[in-house]
Amino acid sequence: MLQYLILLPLAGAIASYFAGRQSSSAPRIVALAVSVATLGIAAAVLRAAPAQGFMKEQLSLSWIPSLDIGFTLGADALSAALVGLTALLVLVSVLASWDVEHRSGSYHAYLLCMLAGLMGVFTALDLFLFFLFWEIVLIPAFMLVNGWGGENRKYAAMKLLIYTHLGSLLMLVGFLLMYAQTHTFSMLEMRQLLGGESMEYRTLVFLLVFAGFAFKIPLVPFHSWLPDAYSQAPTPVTILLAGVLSKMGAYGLVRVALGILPAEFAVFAKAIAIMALVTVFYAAFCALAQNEVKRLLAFSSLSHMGFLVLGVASLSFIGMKGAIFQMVSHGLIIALLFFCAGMLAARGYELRISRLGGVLRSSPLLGWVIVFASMASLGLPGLSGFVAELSILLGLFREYPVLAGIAVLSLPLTAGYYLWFLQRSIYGGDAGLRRSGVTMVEFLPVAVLVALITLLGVYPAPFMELVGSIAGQLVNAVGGG
Amino acid sequence: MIQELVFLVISLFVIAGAAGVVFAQRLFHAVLSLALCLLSVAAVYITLGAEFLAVIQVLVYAGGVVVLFLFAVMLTRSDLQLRREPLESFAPVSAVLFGVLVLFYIARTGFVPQGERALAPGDVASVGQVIFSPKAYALPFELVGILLLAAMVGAIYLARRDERW
Amino acid sequence: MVTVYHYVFLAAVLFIIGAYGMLSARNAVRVLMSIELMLNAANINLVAFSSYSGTVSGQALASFVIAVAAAEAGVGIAILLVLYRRMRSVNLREAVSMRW
Amino acid sequence: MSELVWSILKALVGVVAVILFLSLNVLFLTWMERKVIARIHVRYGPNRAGPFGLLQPIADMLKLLTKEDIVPEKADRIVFNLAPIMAFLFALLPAAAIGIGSGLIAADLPAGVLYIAAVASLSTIAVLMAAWGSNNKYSLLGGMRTAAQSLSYEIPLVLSMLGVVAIVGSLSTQDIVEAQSSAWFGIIPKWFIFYQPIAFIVFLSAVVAEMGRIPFDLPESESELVAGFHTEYSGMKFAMFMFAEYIHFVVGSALLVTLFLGGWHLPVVTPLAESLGVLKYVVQVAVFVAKMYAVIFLLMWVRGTLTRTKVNDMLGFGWKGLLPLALFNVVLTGVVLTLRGGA
Amino acid sequence: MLAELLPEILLIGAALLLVLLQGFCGRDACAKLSGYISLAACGGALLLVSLHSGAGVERVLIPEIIKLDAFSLFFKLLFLTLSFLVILGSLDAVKRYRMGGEYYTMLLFTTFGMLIASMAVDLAVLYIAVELATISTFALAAFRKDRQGAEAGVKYFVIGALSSALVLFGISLLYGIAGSTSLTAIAEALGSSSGPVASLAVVFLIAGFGYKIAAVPFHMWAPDTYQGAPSTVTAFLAGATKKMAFLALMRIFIVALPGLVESWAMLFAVLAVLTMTVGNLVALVQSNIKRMLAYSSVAQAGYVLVAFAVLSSKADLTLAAGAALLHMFVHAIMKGGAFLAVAAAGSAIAGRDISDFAGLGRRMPVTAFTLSIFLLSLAGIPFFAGFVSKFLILMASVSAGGAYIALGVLLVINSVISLYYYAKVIRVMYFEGGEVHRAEEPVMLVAALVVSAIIVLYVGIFPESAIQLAKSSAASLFTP
Repeated sequence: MLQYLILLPLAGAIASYFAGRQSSSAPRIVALAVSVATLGIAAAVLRAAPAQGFMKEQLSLSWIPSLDIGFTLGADALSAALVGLTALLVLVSVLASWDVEHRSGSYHAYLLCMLAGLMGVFTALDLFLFFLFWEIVLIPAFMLVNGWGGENRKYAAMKLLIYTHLGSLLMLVGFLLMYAQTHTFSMLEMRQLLGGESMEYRTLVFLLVFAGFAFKIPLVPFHSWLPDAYSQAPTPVTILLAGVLSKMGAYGLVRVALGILPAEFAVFAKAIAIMALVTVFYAAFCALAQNEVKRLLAFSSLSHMGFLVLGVASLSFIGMKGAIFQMVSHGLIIALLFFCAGMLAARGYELRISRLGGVLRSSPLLGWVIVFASMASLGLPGLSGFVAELSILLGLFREYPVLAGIAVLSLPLTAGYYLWFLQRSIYGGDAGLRRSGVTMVEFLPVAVLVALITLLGVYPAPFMELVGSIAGQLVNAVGGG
Repeated sequence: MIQELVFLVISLFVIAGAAGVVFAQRLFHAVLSLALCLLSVAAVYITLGAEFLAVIQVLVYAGGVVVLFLFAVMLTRSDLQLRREPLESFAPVSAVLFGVLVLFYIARTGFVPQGERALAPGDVASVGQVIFSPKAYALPFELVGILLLAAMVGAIYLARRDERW
Repeated sequence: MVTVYHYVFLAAVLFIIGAYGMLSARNAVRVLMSIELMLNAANINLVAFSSYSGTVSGQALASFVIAVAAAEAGVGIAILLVLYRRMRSVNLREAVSMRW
Repeated sequence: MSELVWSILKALVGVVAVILFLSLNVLFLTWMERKVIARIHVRYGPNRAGPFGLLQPIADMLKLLTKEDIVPEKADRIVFNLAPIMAFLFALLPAAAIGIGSGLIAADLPAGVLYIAAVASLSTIAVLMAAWGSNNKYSLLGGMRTAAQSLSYEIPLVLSMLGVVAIVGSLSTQDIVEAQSSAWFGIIPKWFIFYQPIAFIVFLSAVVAEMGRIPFDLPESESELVAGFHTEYSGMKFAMFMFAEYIHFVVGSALLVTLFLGGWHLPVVTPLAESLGVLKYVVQVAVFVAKMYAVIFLLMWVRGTLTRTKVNDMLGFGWKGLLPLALFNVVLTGVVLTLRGGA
Repeated sequence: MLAELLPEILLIGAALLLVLLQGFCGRDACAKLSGYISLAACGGALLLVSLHSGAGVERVLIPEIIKLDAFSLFFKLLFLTLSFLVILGSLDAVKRYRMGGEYYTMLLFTTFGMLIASMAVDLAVLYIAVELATISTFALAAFRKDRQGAEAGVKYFVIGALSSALVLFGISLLYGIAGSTSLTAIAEALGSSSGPVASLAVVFLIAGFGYKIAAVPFHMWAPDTYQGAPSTVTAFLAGATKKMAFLALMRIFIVALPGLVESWAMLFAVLAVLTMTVGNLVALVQSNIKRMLAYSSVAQAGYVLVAFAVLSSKADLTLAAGAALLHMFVHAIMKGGAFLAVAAAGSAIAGRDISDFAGLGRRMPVTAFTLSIFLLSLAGIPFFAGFVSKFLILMASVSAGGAYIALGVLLVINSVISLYYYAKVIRVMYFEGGEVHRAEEPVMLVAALVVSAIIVLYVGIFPESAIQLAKSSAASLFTP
């Protein structure tokens, strides 16, 4: 079943490219159909995800036997959750790009390629395969930003490409060092083999692998590609960049850095936590200073990703659960926010905060959605963001009370910049635009996202249960609680 | 004693010729100097008992290559341009430095074949045996033939003026 | 007694002179000639070793080298003529129509 | 030590003998050529100095030696002055490896034939030196033509020798001549002209071209190029060029005799002379010289009869005619020798 | 023995036929006919070789002179594939620039020389075969007889001749030590001792072949030559001729000089670092696409040198050598393909600046698409062949441990740098340039491009057989 998550979008991509040569509207139909179908498969994967246990092989094909590389896929709760999120957000993204006319065939083809790559990353059981999919996501992202982005797209796309490519290749070196000692690329076997003291270059391996993920998440010293890329990318792509691509980093951090190299992770946990904390604050301060909606959202996303990493680095059961929860929750919220930004732009608003204003008056529904999303993002109780951040802070308190104390201080900061943003843009003066409603194509994803955010916020237990066991396993491997 | 003297004289000719190639003001003189050098190298071969090679050297180099160079000088009117401008790069200097190093190296190290000459002088037949024996150099010999053909085809194509077509 | 060292030394000197000429000359013809010097230096080595070790293959190789050198000179001069026709000079320092 | 002195002495004697032999022949040749050509033209030729004008060469020499030696102002003096000496020297060199009798040879080199071809090719350099050094366009053009011509014909020349060499299995001229000593039925000589007729024709044509004689005398075609590469030369230097040219003539003919006409061997005569002791050498030399002059006469006859070719004809004949022919001959010889089980 | 040499005989037969042919027909007709003949010969030889290849092939054809083993078959496959592609592409280019039929003759001679070189186990044969191939390419570089071509030819020639002199001097020193030019004899004579003369020979050989592979201190000629030569020829130079120098290096150093591995691997490591870094950095600022590709070629040679450097480690030597082999093969196809794509673009675009390629994606979709594939493959993006081979090199260097890891990391960083300039071209082709009209794409060139692209994709997606082949070919080098 998992292979269809990859093959279907790929086939869709080709179909969409050729459909684009017939008419500019055909590709989006193809893309929609494919992403809906993928969402269906993803839902099935989610349902079938074992509540217990680490990954198991579900598909195993011999591929490059001479290097012990197999085409092995598998999904546990963590993967399944991210697969579901990805499928959903790609669908949202397809809907968000409903009005793309310019070379829409290529556009949707790239979008679907990206979907295939993402699915591969989240289900790969072979490190080599993982890396391949990880890399392959990059090219469509580069193309999308380059071809359909904002004014400064060339620079942003190149920066995105180069930075993340650097990260992933460093990660590859780390993988190869691990391979040199285990002679396998299988995550499951590696997990068994790499324990204990026998490992050489342990610090180097960990740092290399970590660098790869840190570039992708990104954490602060590695983040400089992010604001350009997020703000210059076309909004549907930004939804994916912020909602899913950043989760690749987080997923890798959990799955590989922690899952395969737990001892090394434990050594560096505190340093990572500090880095994450720096990210949280740095991004929050930057967000305060932004005058552009998408840049503000970019930094906000960065800040929340910092929170996520804090949860992982806490190495506590509750913190880990929170982090996994945050992956999904942040994905949903940030997608909603960027979707709203896209809607604003579609209505002719200038996305400069100082020029914005009175959204509530001109398009009230949109305004309220923005208010809702911002509230979710700043952690309003009852919405999913709150649950995630609360768990993370709780976990962090257990391990690093001081850091947790500092982290708490970021909450008012976050609230601050969101409220200030709302005050300046949503309320306030009239931008002078005519009133406009919300189309069906826009309403559907918004409704779904809002519903999910609320549902997870009000009733997080099933999800927490789903990821509970895997969080427990991860944490137990380090000896944390 | 005589041997040493002969070697010394011939060597001097070789080196003088070579120096002429590099340093002569007029290019035509440099080519003549090259001829001197190459003929002296042929003499070196004779002192080594490689008469066949000496003859080949004269035949091909002095008779062919040098004439080719003379032609080149005439056809490109190169002699009108004098050289000996100041050196503008370190490359030649480093070449010489490297060379001195190599000389130093050679001066203080041993090679496997030592002592007196081992080969019978003027052994044309044995060279022929090696060149034409299928177990030895018959293949490279034929390759050389093909190489000459390839060079000829290429050179003729390049030197031909297309207007004639 | 003249030993093999003498010859190797002579060859080395010849090679160095050739290398110097090759790197310092401006006129392409002179460069070509310097290369001939270097090839001859290698040949002296080959013949000397052949003579002193009693194996003939060195002489055979040397004779091949002579042929190769002639072929090389032929092609080289043909290229020079093409260059001269296009550039009216064979000064290598002027052959700079391509730069980055 | 004494051995060394002895060998040096031997070499000296050889050199002197070669020079002497060549000079005498050259002097005679200049006279003979004028005489023969004149007779072909139905003229008298030189007939004032000495009987039949035999002293004419001496007179000519004296005239040239006493003439003013002019060096053009813009000439490359070193090259200009060196050229005739080189021409003379390079012309002498091949003669060293040609024997006019068994053992009557300056240097019996193991690679003799190849040596001759090699040093003969050197004279091109002297020609180009003269051409360039004169700084005169006629000289230059003439020189270039000479060089082109001798380069073109050198290849068929060497290739045509290969057939003979392959049969004999040696590069030494002495061996080659000895290989032609026997005869069928004691009368018909086993000369290589009969074994290698194609090679003989190729060699003959090529050697004429190498000498730069009619019909291949383009390098100094008076009507176009004044006098070719030695236009600017006068007096002593001019004499040296002329001298060199005639030496080529002698050496070329001698080589032809050596390779194809049995050298100093003549059926009936030479076997008889074997018993004559030292006198046999006289017979050998006489036979050799006689054959040589027969060839020389033939070439003079050709000169008197034929006209000059065009440049492209000359080159075309060399590359498209002689070269394939020579190659074919080499292959043929190889095949035949292999079929007969080696030489 | 003749049966094994059938591909060579086929090639040289065709070459001789072409030489004769030049005399009998008019220029353009002759060129066309020559093209088809040489294509057929090359294709036939390729077929023969691919039928031959397989594990465990090893035949000594002439003892100590030539040997047909998996290693040589691998290179034969490489050379013939590339020759085939280049000849196929040249059918258009020769017509366009009205070059003579001698073009194909020279190509066949070169290929023939390279095939012999791949089998040589004797320095004399190796030297002459290499020279045969190189001398023919000298003429090819200047084949259009224009100003740039002549400059390219002269520079290529001067450096080529210099390198041959250096190599020969090195060979003469080795001969002095061993009294023989056979590689195994040299290995025996040297043993494990590393006499100073042998090290001197190593220096000469590395410098000599360093020029041929355009490793960094010896690379100045490459950009000029690659830029000035006709693009199809450049494809051949960068794709095939350069690999021949690598082949010679591998044969000589692994078979004849294993005792000196410490010293030469060290030199290779230094060269690798310089070559990668300088090549990539200079490529960044190029505006001419051929020059950019030339510097990229320099950089790629650096990657192969990394694998060479690893040969001194205790790690898996067959992996390192196999990685080098595979990268050479892959690089041949993708770089050859890239230059062929430039040649194809030349039918519609006058300039060769990267900015001239704006809008090529719509103007010549197939050319642009295949060029993008080659560029991405050169950059080492997964699912393209370039990634697989680079990955193997990286794997070899990383698993060797110690300082080799640093080499690997440097390779990675260089790879990232290179992505920038490759991506730039793709961007220009697809996202720049205003409205352009569809231009006709030269058929034969496109055919060559598509074939190359398919190879690149196939090796990229299903690398197993290629890796196996490379490793087993490399293994045959280490078995005496």
